[in-house]
Amino acid sequence: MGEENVPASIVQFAQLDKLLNLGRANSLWPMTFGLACCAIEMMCTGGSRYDISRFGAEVFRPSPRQSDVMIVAGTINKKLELAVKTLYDQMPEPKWVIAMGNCAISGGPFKVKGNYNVVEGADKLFPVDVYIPGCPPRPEALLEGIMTLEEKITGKRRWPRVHPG
Amino acid sequence: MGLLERTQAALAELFPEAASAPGAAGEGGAEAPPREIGILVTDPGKHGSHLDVLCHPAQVVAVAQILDREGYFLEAISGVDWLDKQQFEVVYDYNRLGGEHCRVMVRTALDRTHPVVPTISGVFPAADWHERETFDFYGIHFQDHPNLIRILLPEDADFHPLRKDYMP
Amino acid sequence: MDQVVLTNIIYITLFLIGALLFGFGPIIIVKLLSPSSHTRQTAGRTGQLIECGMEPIGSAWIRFGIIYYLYALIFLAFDVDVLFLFPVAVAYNSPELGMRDFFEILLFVAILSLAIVYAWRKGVFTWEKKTYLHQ
Amino acid sequence: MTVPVHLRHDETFVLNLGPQHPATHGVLRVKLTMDGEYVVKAEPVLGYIHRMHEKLAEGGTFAQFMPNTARMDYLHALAFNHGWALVVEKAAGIEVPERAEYIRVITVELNRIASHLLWWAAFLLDLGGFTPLLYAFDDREKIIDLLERITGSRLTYCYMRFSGVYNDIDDEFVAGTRDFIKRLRGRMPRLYHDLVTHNIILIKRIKDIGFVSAEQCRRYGATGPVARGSGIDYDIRKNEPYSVYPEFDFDIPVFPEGDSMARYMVRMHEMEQSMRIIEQALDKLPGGPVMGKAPKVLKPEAGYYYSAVETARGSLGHRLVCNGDKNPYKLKLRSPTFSNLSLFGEVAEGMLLADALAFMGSLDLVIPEIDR
Repeated sequence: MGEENVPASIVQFAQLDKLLNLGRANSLWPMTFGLACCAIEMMCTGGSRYDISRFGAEVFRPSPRQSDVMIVAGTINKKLELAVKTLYDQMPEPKWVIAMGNCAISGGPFKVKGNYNVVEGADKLFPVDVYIPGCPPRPEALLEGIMTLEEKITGKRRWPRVHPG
Repeated sequence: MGLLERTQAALAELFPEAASAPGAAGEGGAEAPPREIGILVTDPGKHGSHLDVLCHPAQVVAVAQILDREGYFLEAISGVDWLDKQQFEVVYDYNRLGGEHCRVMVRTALDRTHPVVPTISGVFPAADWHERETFDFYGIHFQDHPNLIRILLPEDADFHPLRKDYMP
Repeated sequence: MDQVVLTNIIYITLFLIGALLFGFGPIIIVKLLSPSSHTRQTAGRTGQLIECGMEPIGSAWIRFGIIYYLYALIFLAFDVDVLFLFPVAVAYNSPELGMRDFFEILLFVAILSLAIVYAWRKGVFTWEKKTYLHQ
Repeated sequence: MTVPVHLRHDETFVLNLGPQHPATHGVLRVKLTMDGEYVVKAEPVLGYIHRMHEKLAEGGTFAQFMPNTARMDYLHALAFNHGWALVVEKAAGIEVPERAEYIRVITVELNRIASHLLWWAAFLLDLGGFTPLLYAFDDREKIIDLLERITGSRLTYCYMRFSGVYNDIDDEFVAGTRDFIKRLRGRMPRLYHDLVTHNIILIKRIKDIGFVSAEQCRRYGATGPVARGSGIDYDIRKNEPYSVYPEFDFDIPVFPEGDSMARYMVRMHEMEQSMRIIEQALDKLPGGPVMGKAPKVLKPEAGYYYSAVETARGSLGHRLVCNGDKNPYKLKLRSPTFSNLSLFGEVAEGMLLADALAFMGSLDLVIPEIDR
């Protein structure tokens, strides 16, 4: 669990990798990549009420070289497609992608018959690790997305899972 | 003399032959009998604009200069695609920035196959981006516009999305 | 080489090795542990310079204003100045540092700060709004 | 003003203040031709978040476009709802009950305060201060809780219908709003003004920076706080009164200086005025229904309709052309930030890069509203 999305390194010890993954999972530095409405909910998550720093992810790095996870928060359209792919390439290797909001999952409200300009989903450009539905998703949903990504990296879930109903 | 009358008088010089038909509610829409060139007083409560000016494409710059002199500002430029009449229509909206409220709508009809209208970005720099957007969506060519390239679509797009006969 | 000098030399070499390890250690660890066998990419742009996701236009090797060079010079002057002040700071409250030495240091710093007065007069620190003639 | 500088070609370089940049608050790209730290030419490039709203308007019926309005300017979504509702009610001749008009004004003004709070947080983030964001968002969350109770969503509201509003407000909302106003009024002088507005660093960064003259505003069509910061007394709630705004007395903050500080002060005072409006509206809130009668499928008369609404960023215009069909024949959205940004190229010339960013922050840009 959590091995297939991190390419192999030169030195590999099982226990060491587990420790490394634990460190990576709890200090995910997201890249400020707010495109549209979901960016405002991402800012609210960074605010003091929902407080993303409880998960070690409050350091929003502007440059792709220093960020671990790209939170695609908004709509990708054809003019921005090459820029998004460039940013994904420029991120150093252990990198993950969270598709936040319906637009990043499948084009959302703009996936219509007359759609000439919106890329229908971030997974058409690069592999996406966690999908967060919602338009825009609530800050709690983004936190749940980060917890899911942590579970995907380390293999076990640190926080109790809340089952609705 | 109120602002409305002063503007109407200023514009009237441009259309000496067409007496402005006062009072007819601005039904100069799609199916009304084709209105000849001229000024129409419309009721702002229903239509939002006080004056509805229909003019030739060539007169567009003259109208803009008059309204610039009167202290109006350009609110918006929108293109309309009348597919059934094989016509494009460019709607200019002028409004007052402060003081008494008076909105003037200037419309001009263009032939659909090669729509050309002179640019007014010389008079109102605000028109620069609005005209580029109308060109981007409808393909209406604005003569001697300083930088008429697409503004919202990717530069290499070869279609005009808001035309009625366009479907991706 | 008697015993004391030898041990001192050993201490210094150990200290230097520690410093080198402290310096190059992380680079080696990262080389070994980071999964940098290959970076997944979609547009082959991993090595491209960062310019907000866009292709950098033109090169940055231009003839820029001399003001930025003057800033570097002033920094260098005062960097060296601080270097000389370190020994003074160490020996500051020892008895043999008399008033004469204090004024000597003061003179040293004063002469150096003439550079700032010169730069100030030449307008290095004023950043006015410019107007450009478009040819 | 220094003597004009003549630049040779190889002394400038082109810098992309690109789509992904913390200071553009969205995906605006500005192609800057730079001479060292100075901006020689600034050319905003738009379209990186163009989402075909006008094409979608022509595709769907009048009611189906209401959710789209909130996704253009998501900071002041209720004003966009209000604008769209007004133009269609004007076109189809639909009556709105008195209570619904009051609820519309209350929710729009609450949303305006939330929008100004977020602008304030983001603007100071651009200038390097991080902590104001924390307590501005704290206040904003209070408003979002209030609005979420009655509209159901936090950000992209779809609350207004063509003959009123979707949900009535209850006493808890009224009490919550009054508490919020008392709380914000208590915090405003200390936290917002003493700590930030009178802070020498902020004054040094935005005083006499980015001067926009009144004539420039008129030529570029800039409205809202940008125009009011340059001495133009133009607010649609006063100049072209709509809804029940004439029944409240509030004044329009106008600052003649025209620099970023003036625009900053306009927005801070506007928050105060919005609170006054909300209080008066709550006091005079009439009873009665919140939804009038409106036909299921709207077929407004053919013709040209235009309605303007005052959003937090300026005058939002809807140019609607109907041909009697059940969906709009043509809808042009006159977005305020589109015109406000068009004067950036002319004003930012010759500025330092840091001042140009402070100036862009004072324009309060929301990029999906520019690209539509």
